[in-house]
Parts: sequence; C-alpha cells; structure tokens
Amino acid sequence: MVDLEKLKTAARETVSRDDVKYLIGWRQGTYGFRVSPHFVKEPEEAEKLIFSPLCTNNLATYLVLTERLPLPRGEQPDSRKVALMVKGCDSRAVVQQLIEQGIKRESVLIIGCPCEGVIDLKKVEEKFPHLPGPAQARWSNGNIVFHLPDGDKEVPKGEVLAAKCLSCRYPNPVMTDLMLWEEVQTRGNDEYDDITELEAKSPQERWLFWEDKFSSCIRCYSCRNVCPMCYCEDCVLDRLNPAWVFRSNNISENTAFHLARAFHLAGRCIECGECERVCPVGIPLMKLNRKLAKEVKEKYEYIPGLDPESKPLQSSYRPDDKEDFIL
Amino acid sequence: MDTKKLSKDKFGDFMAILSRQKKLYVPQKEGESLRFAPVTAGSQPDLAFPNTTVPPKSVLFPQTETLYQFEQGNTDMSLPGEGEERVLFGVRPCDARAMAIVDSLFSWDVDDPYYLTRREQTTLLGLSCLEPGTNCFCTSVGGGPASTEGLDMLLTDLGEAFLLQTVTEKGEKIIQSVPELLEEATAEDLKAAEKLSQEAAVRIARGIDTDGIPEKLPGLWENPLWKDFSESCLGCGICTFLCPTCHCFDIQDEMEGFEGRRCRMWDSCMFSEYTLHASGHNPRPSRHERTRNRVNHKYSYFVKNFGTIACVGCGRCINLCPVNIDILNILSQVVKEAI
Amino acid sequence: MKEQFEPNVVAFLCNWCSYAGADLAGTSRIQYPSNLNVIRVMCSGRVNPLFVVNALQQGADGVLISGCHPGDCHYMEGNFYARRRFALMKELLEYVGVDARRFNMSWVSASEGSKWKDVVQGVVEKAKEAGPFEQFRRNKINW
Amino acid sequence: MNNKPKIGVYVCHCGINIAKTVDVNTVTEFASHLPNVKVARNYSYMCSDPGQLLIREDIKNEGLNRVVVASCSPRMHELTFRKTLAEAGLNPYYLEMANIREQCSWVHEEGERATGKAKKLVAAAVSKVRLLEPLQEKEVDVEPATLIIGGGIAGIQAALDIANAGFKVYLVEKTPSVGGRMSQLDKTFPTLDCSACILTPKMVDVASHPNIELFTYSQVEEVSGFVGNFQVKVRKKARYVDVDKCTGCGACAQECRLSGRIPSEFDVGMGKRAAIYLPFPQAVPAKYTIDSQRCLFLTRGKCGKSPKCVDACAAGAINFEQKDEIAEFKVGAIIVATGFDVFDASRKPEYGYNDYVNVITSLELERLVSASGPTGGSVMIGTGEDASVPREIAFIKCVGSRDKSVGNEYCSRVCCMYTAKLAHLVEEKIPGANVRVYYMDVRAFGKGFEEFYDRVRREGIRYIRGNPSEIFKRGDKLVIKVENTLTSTPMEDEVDLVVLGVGLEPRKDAREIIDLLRLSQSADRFFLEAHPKLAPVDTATDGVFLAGCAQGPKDIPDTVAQAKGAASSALVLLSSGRVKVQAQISFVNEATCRGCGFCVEICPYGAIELVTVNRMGHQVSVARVNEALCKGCGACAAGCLSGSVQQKSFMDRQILPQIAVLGGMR
Repeated sequence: MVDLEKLKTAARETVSRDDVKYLIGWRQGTYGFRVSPHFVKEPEEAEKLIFSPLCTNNLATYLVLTERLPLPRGEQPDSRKVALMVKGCDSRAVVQQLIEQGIKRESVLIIGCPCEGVIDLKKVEEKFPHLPGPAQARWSNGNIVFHLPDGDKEVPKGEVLAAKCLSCRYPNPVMTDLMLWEEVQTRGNDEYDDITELEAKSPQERWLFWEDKFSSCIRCYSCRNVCPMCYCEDCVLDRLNPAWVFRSNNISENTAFHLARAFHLAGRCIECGECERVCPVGIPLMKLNRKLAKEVKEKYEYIPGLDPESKPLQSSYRPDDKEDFIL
Repeated sequence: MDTKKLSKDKFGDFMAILSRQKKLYVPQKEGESLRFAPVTAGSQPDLAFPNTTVPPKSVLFPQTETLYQFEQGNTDMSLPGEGEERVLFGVRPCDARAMAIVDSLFSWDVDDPYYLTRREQTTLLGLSCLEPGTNCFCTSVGGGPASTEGLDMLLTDLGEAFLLQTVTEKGEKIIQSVPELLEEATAEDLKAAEKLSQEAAVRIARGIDTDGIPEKLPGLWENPLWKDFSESCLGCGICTFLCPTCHCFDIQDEMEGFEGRRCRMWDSCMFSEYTLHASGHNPRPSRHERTRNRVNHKYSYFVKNFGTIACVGCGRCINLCPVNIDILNILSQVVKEAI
Repeated sequence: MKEQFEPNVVAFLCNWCSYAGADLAGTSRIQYPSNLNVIRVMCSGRVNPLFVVNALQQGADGVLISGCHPGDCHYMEGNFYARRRFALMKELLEYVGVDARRFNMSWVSASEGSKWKDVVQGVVEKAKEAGPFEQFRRNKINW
Repeated sequence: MNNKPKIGVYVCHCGINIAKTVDVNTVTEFASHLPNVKVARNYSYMCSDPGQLLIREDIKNEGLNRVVVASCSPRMHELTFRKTLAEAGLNPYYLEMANIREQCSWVHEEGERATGKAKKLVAAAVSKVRLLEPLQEKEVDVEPATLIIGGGIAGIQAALDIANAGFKVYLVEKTPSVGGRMSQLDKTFPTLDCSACILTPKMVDVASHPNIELFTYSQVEEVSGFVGNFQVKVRKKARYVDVDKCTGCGACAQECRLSGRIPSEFDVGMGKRAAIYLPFPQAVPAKYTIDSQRCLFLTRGKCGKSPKCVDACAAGAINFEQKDEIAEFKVGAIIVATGFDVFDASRKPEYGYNDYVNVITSLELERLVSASGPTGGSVMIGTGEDASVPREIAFIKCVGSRDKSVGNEYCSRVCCMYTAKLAHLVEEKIPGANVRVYYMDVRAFGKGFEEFYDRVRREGIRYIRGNPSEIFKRGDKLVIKVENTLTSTPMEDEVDLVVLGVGLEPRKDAREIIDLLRLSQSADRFFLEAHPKLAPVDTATDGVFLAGCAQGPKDIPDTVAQAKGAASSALVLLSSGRVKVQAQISFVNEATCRGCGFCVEICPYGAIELVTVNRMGHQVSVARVNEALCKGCGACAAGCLSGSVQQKSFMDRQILPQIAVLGGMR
C-alpha cells in the first residue's frame, strides 16, 4: 500500500544527506490529472511529493539528461548522488543504464515504489474532460478513485490504466536501495498480443498503417528525448555529416527516423512506454519497440534491464544464433 | 464588411464550390492527430475540436520546403514551381491571429518571397471558437473566441446556419462567388453570434494579466525561476513546433548522390543545435537558457520589435508538454518575482 | 505491354569471402543479372543495419548482405554480430510493411562462385517480384 | 593547400577482357562529367608500366589528388595502384577501385547492361574517393624476444632456431621437464632410430643455451599487448625443491614414503614413482619436483616424524615453504607448440579398455617396448607373478580417429605408421608372435613410409581390413569380433593382447590458450591457422604462430618442419625490428562517444578499451582504439549507436554516398 508519509520522510532524510545532490520524484501538476517531475533539494520540498496512479513519468531519464556544462578550470563537478523514485518499469531503465555504463551505481540512490499501474491520460481526459484545476487520484482495491470537484469517482483499472500496465511483468522495482512499501502482485503475463495482431496483417496493410502514423510525425524528437535509453551526447539522427536521416519532414525521412530509433533500442527498450505517452500526434511507438522486444526475447531469450551484470544484447552473439532467414 | 448567412443544408455545396475554385484545406485526422490537409475524395473534415493538433501555419509555412535544387559540379539551380491558390476552412481565431503576427516577421527587414507569396495565395476562413479548451487563454493576450485578426472571413456556428462575416477582399470574393447559396444575415443573427462568443469567452477558465510582463522580463534574466521551471524540460520540440506563432527555421542542403536541394525546415529554440556554433561553443548551453529564451522571445523581444506579444493563447504548449511545463505558471511566477 | 521492371539491388560484401566469391564467379565467367551492385566492406560486421534503411530510401529495390559462413569469418566474429543485427532489422522492416523480398542475407565463401550466381539471381528475381519501392524513395517524395 | 578533390578516373580495357563487353569510351566520357573529375582516360592495361606512368604523370601535371581505377578486382591490384600513387607522392589511400572486370565484364555478356553497370560502379567510386582521407601506415618496434609455449619437440626446435639466430627465447613448459610426447616414444618410424637418442641432446641444448630462458613446471598466465609488443606473465609453480641446490641424485625419491606407489605420468600409469620425482631419467632439467597433490607433508601437514626426503637430501634442496613465482617479460612474437592429448580409449567402450588388462593403448605399448619403460623393454601382460608374454597380438587402428561417433572426423596421420613400427618391434621382442593389424585404410604417404609398411608386412605382420565391432573375453583369450571387409566374411579372432591405435586429440586445456591469445579453432578443434595453405603457421592474431600438433596431428618430421617454419616467421618479425600496423583501422570520436562499451565487447581483438578523459572538467569514460591491435574489420563501427566509432576508409560518410549512387542511379 502506498504510504505517502513514509515516502516523504524517506525523501526528507535522503535529501538531508551530505552525499545527495537532490531527489527526483513526482508532484501534482498545474491542471487536471497532470503530474510533473519534482526535484527535491531541501527537506521541506519533500512535502509536495506524491505517488499515485497519475505518476506516469519515468524519471530515470533525468539521470542521463543532465547537461555537463564546461567547468571553470580547477572546479570539481558535483559528484553527489542523485536519489530517484522508481516504479518497476523505471527501475529497469536504471538497470539498463548500468549495463551500458551510462551511469555509475554509486552515483544513484534508488528508492523503489511498487506500483499498481498508472493511467493513460488520454483515456482519463476522455472520461473527465475540462478540469482547469489540479485533480488527484489513488488506487483502491483494484480500482482507481479520481477526486473530482463534484466528488470522488471510482473507475475499474481496466478502463483507465496505460496499456503497458495492463500487461506489466515488473510492477516492483528490480533494483533498489530502499523499497518504500511491500511489493505488489505481478499483474500480467505479456504475450505481445498487440504485436501478433499487427503481424497477422498483410505487408500492404502494415505499410499503410505505419504510413498513416509516420506521416503525422512532426519530428519534435520528444520520443527520443524522453527515452531513458537515448542518451548519446550527439544523436546520429541529428547529425548532418553523415546525414543518416534528413531533417526534412516527409514520409521517407520520418519512416527512416522511426526505424532507426526503434532499431537502436533493440534489446535495450525496457518498455516504460514514455515515447508513446509523450508523442503529441499519437504515434503508437510501443508497437515498434515491443515488436523488437518480442523478437529479442524469442530469438535470443534476452530481456533488457533486469541484470546489471548481463552483457548488452547488441554487443553479444551466440555461435548458434538462429539463421533461418539466411539464403 | 459584409455579413451573410449559410444554411447548414447548403454547407456541402459551399464546400464543393470552394474546393473547385481553390485547393481547399480542412482539419482532418492524420494518424491520431488533427491537422489541415487538402480535401480529397475520401477525406473527412473534422470540425468538432477546440483546436487542431498542428496549427494551420503548417500550410503557410510548411515544416519543410524546397528553396531550390541543384546538381553538384554545376551552378544551375532550379526553383520550385509557382504555388496555387488555396483556402483554409475552419481556422480558429487564435491561429489566424498567429498568422498576422508571423506576417510581420516575414515582411520585416527583408521580404520572404516563399512565405509571402503563399500567404497572398491563401484565404483563411475562420470558425468562431464556441467550445474553448481547458488551457485556452486567448483573452489574456488580446484575442478572443471571435477575433477576426488575420482572417479573411469568420464563420460562426449558429446551430441551423453559419454566420459569415468577411474581413478582407479575399473573403469578400468568396462570398461573391457563391451568391446563390447565401442569404442576408439579420441583426438577430449578429446578436446571436455575439452572444455565443461572449459566452465562450466566459468559459475560458485559465488566464493571466499580461500587463507589464514584457517590461518585467529583462529584469529576471538571472532569476532562479528559469532553472526551476526547466529542470524537468526534455528539450523536445513540441511546444515550439506546435506553437502557431513559432516561425524559426533552419536551412540545410540535402544531398543524394550528386543531386541535392537546399531546403528550409522548422527549427526549435528548444534544441541544443539551434544555437550551436561551428566552433562547438553554445551560447545557450542548457535547457534553462532555452526555456528562458522561448518565454522572452514571445513576451519580450517580439513585443519590442513588433509591438505585440507573440503568443495567442491557444494552449497547445500546455496541453502537449509531456512534463507539464505550463507557460501560464511561468508567467505568473514572472509577475510574482518582479514585485 | 509495360516494359519489364529492372530492379536496383545494393549489396554489401565482405572482402574475404563473399567479395572473393563474386570475383571467382567472374574468373569462372559465370553469368548473372547485372541489376546488383556491390559495395565492398572488410567484414559483414561492418555493415551498419541502417545502411539497409538508407539504401531503400535512396532508391534500392532490394538489399543483400553477404559474409563468410559462420565460423569462417576472417575476423573470427564479425559475421556473428552481423547475423544478429540483420535478423532484427529484417523483422523490423517486414513489420512496417517492407516487402520481405527486398531484404536478403547470405553466406558465400571465396570458393562459392556458383553459389554467388544463385544468390544474385534469387535476390534480383525477388526484387523484381516486389516491384519498385517508390513509396519510401527519398527524392520521389517532395523534392 | 587546396584540398578540393581533383579526381583522375582511369578505365582499363584489360586487353579485351573488359573492353569486349564494356564500352570503355562511353564509361570514360561519362566519368569525365562527374563532379570533381579532372581527368578521365582509358588505356589497354592500367596495371602495366605505361598504364601506371599515365597515372603518375597526371598526378604531377594535372595536380590530381584522388584516383579512381576502374579495372579488375581490388583484391588483385589495389596494392599495385596504391604503390603507383605513393610513387607520385600522393597518399596511397587516396585510391578507390571500381571492379568492372570480375564483377562486370566477365559476368554480364550483354554490352549495354555491362556498360551501364560499369558507369554506376565508377560513379560510386568517384562519390567515395572524394571523401577519402590520407592514412598513415604506422610502424612499431618489435621486442627482440619470443615466447614459446610448450616444450615438446616443436617448442624445442623453434627455441633452438630462434636462439641460434641470436634472439632471446622464453620457453615455457607445463610439466617438470621438456621433451614432451616424443620423449615417451621408443623408436621413431620409419627409420627406427631411438627417439631418446635424437631428442635428448636437443633438450640439453635448450637448457644450456645462453639465449634461452627455460621455465619448466610453469604456465603462461596472461598475455596482453600486440604484435611486436606482448607483455607476458608466467607462473612458475612451486617445486618445493630449490633447483639451484638439487643435484638430481634421487636419494629423496628412494626415501619417500610413497616411493613406488604413485602412477607415473610418463609411463602412462604403468610404472610407479614417488611423491618427489623426476618424470623420467633423462629429464631436463634434471631437478626433482614434489607432487603437491600427493606429498603427505603438503597434503596432510605431516609425514611421519619428519619428511624423509628432507633427511635424505644432502644438498638441503627441499623447501616446503616455496611459493609460486610470477615472471614478467616482453616479447615480440609468440609460438604456440602445446601439442596434443592421446585419445581416451575408454570412450570406445566396445573395445573393453577399461575392462581387460590385456587391452592397451599404443602409447602404453610404446612404454612397454622401451628399454627405459616399466618392464625394462619386455612386452608383458599384467604385472608381477601373473605376468605373461602374449603370443597372439592384434592391433586395431583408427581408434578415436576418422570416427564421427566420438566427434573426430579427421585422420590422426601417425597411427598407420606407429602401428607398423610397434608391430615390428613386438615381432622383434617376442619371436614367433602372431601379429595382425585391423585397419580401415593404410596411409603410408611420407618419405620412406610405404617402404617401411612393405617391409613390416614382409616380416609376417598380417593386415586385415576390418573395423572390429566388439572385444569380449572367452576363457583366457580376448575375442575380436570383426568383418573382413575384403572378403565380406564375419570372423572372430582369439588373441592374448589387443593394442588400440589411439588417435591424437586437441589438448583438453586448449581453451586456456584460446582465451589467452584469442586464437580460433578449426572444425577439428585444433588451433586454426590463418590460411590452410598459404599461412599454415600464422594465426589470426598477428605475431602468434603455431607449431606442431597444436595445429593438427602430424608426425615428428612434419612437426619439426613446422616448428622451423614458425621460428622463421617469428624471426622475420624480430630481425626486421619494426612491424607495420593496419592503416584502415577504427578510431573513436571521443567528443561524441558515450562510453557504453559496446565496441569494447564487440571487438574480437580486444583492441578497444574504455579510458577516462577530461571533458570540460568532467571525468567521462570514452572508448579508445589501440591502433596496433586493431585489424580493421569495422564491427565496432556498425555497433556504435552514436556513430562515434568509425573505420578509416570505410566511414559511414564515405559509404552512404556509394549507396546513394548505386541505389539511385538507374
């Protein structure tokens, strides 16, 4: 069960430590069911922290998003730890970052929040539109209770949870320094039904499906920027020489961009679904990522973001890897 | 100018005639998003929206446009063909105001032929905004649900019919081309439209008093608020690409083999490459400088150069920001800090 | 009747096995279709999977990657990496609706001149069946 | 300097090889209009002296700075034309070839199509050559020393050759003595000279050679570095005997409480030794070693009142406090001569090796017939009072060779001849014995082999073609069940002694060497040579060579020949003193590297490592390529997500334009 007091106390204690730079958690947003990442630097700021079905953001992104600005000569970089609140999926991002040496274990304090599933904001806003003031929600016996200006509304999880949560295999953080409350039961067993469904269509239908989606892409790069695994200092897809993908917006470049993005995440995507959540034009990016996750799992029995000691998929092979596709 | 009434049973004919005269753009679903696209045989206009996902600037100032084509080792270049007359139907007043704001930029010190020609060739038919969205705040920045600035004609949905109010000669021409479909508008019609838009304005729940903000902003250059608000910024281009007034572009040469084209495409001040110098130096090295620039550009620099705030209160940046960076929140903090 | 479609196939060959195998086909004067053009790299492990996307974008109707047989790689392991990368790239391309006949991978050793001919014939034939791939063609779109 | 590309394109007719199908004039004309092309010419034979002169003159007169040669395969003449460029003062890597012969004119009869394709290939080459960068062929100094792993005849021979040429050799042997398998043999085929007589002098030479540092009872623990500059760590295992004091008198072994109770490795378990031992009388160095696994004092902490060996050793050489020592040194080359294991006959249970004392292996018989062996040279079944002299003796060949059921498809190459030799020796030792050999084929391919085989048959050894299916006991006799495949008659053969002609297998500890030196194995699990014909002693790791049976089964003359080959290959390196490293290697753009280490994992040569650098005051980890180790495969470049690792001459930005031309040009 979510224990907000425990969470706040832990946060206060954590940020009081000398070796902690700040703690990243969630706080209520400016309107409706929005939630915003909350950077806690002083103990009193911990008061605003929340943990609820609205806490969709995967904060692990911020571990690798920090800009490393040039330091004046002689000045030492702030090497204190960052404390991070994580749900199950978020924790896998941290583990995968460790596998890829994107972060150092000693530079992060992982505070685990076992999670009963977060909402799909689009579904919720459809049910409860036009809320200019902030509104909250909580878990309650398999349902989600929304606190609305005209009283509480209880909705079955199935109606409002994000798709990734309905088939979640890892609701509990897989690696923590502190687990805030008891673990929750694993909900789903992911069979990748959504992927199988699309695979069953004809190539022509699949092309049309994706053409429709990709042509709406505005190349805002939010999918890439929000991704906790996309942390190259200089993304190849931004580069002009060589220009792998042109900046121009058309179906060819957009498709190439999305293929490259998805491919670069093969064996690395931990399926937090952030890319799809943030896409302003609703491209079902998880359908791309999960296709590769499915193949990686089936072909190479590999699931990213679980074992910090494991070798990255993209830099390993087995001599007996399947090769039925080779002429 | 002129006011007319178009009965809804004639609406189909009206659109059909428009689409024969010019290339007609209406809001349509593309993927999961709504944007202005040319009417084709199977296309479905979608008018039940507070606003399109992608603003109509995407037609007047396309995300990518070819400036000219060339071949390597050859100094000849070929310019793109002349554009065509088009008409956009269903433009919200805020987005039309945005075009008026962008106009001043593209005809500032040097005329931009690509934009201005296309603007000249385009007629904007607006639709009064009777169901404002959650984060709409046009009334705070000098607009309103029935503002006509930037439009050639405004339509208001009166239930059984549309009220047509022309704003420019281009709008006038449209009316003149379909006399058989229209009837005269009565004083009641005008009053009804007025009432509808006033009611809509009342329903706008969010807002800010922008008085003094342009003057206050320069004094807050080093204020910690920029860091606080941008801490969670992902540095993506949603707020700028989908802003109806953002107009920054980059020019790039795209080569394939020995052929190439020089083209321009939307750029975003939220990207780090935006200000990246060839030397590697970046005067806006982190997200907080970029966030500060975005707000300052809209609420201070543009005001200084063109006398108007470059924000029309459409709410897109608030609606679509993945991490809930809310410009109204920033502005109210600006007001607070300045005191 | 419409003129028969002549596909363009871009092939990436490793220097030590497949390129040598293609050379052997030449030395043996084995005839095969001229629609396939080779880019020589030192190892199939060098072929970035994004080259395939790029080739399709830049006008190729089909792509072939060819390396040494598993265990024969001049650099010991390169073709093993290539195999993994392209197994996934192939899945991804097919999933977004790229005709499966456009992407091919083969192992051709330096002694397999006649296998090289078979591979080329097969790949060109398949690209022919798949037809021109203009919906993804970079400069067909809005240049 | 003006760096704008000025390209010369040279289209070769290759006599009529190209010109017959490809319209070289059209191709030349086409090429002359491509961007940055200053000169386009065609000529009958570009590779000829006048052809090359054409290029050199143009470089000089026209100021060309890039060259495209459209001719045969770059595998054929790339080096030729690189030299041409270099001679004209141009960086040799400013060259790109378009293969319009092997992959165009020879495979496409139809002229128009061949010409069209040739144009495309030339255009692609032009698009790439513009972007090529000059590369430097770097050289590094070679450490004038060699490490030889394995002190058998291969290692010994290689060590002597190199040492005699005046270079330092470190010879590392795992067991307490050099000598290897050859020292276990009695006589050698086909000449029947005494193995020990020809080997022992070489063993002594090795130990006394001023240029050879011998490490026996030692193991190579770590090898790092690259050709010319390997760093080696060797573990000298504790012998518990001070070799400087030990005189090799053997008093200790006689006194040892376990004397005569431990099976001797050298005698394949048939003889016995003490816990302190000399592997065999002629061992080099002739220094005793305590078997730490057996010694009572070392395993239990006490040995009677006090260890008897200590009391017996007048020199006071025994030191139970001795510890392993690590020796470190640098070498320029490494020779792997780790030898083989004999096939474990118990893996063919149908032959009853584990069940019957009178089924023995050829190596066991080798010890029995040896005068220095456990029986003093007499062939006996059993030991002590039960011992008897066999009369009916059968050899079975190809045990563990040419046998897919045990995973050994290969021929062990020595069994045919050692069987003939042993059969001859048995016949000699037991007058009147009936000896027969069951065989699949007799392969007497070497010098004097067929003659020897013929001689042995004339001496009365019967050769029966058949592969026995089973051996079982009937009374005192062993029965061999076999079908004579020449007469197609099944038969049972009652004998007193069966000798299994066991084959050669890769050593069980081969994996250690593979990991140490990044070697590969061929399908037979022996170490893989760089090329089966043209580089039979080289490996894929530069500076590492193979000698002897580590590379595959071979007899003593072949082993010695290969050892001399490996020695001379190592000497080429050492005596030139410098080694060229690949030019078309990978490099890292450290400014964009994110330090994920994918490339480090991918590199088959361990050529990339993560290093910490200071990036504007921040300590960040980035990949760095060791230029001497990189072989230029480029697998790292394709695996780098940020495009920070690139391969010179095969950079993404050089390949993408090729794709554009070949994909886009119709």
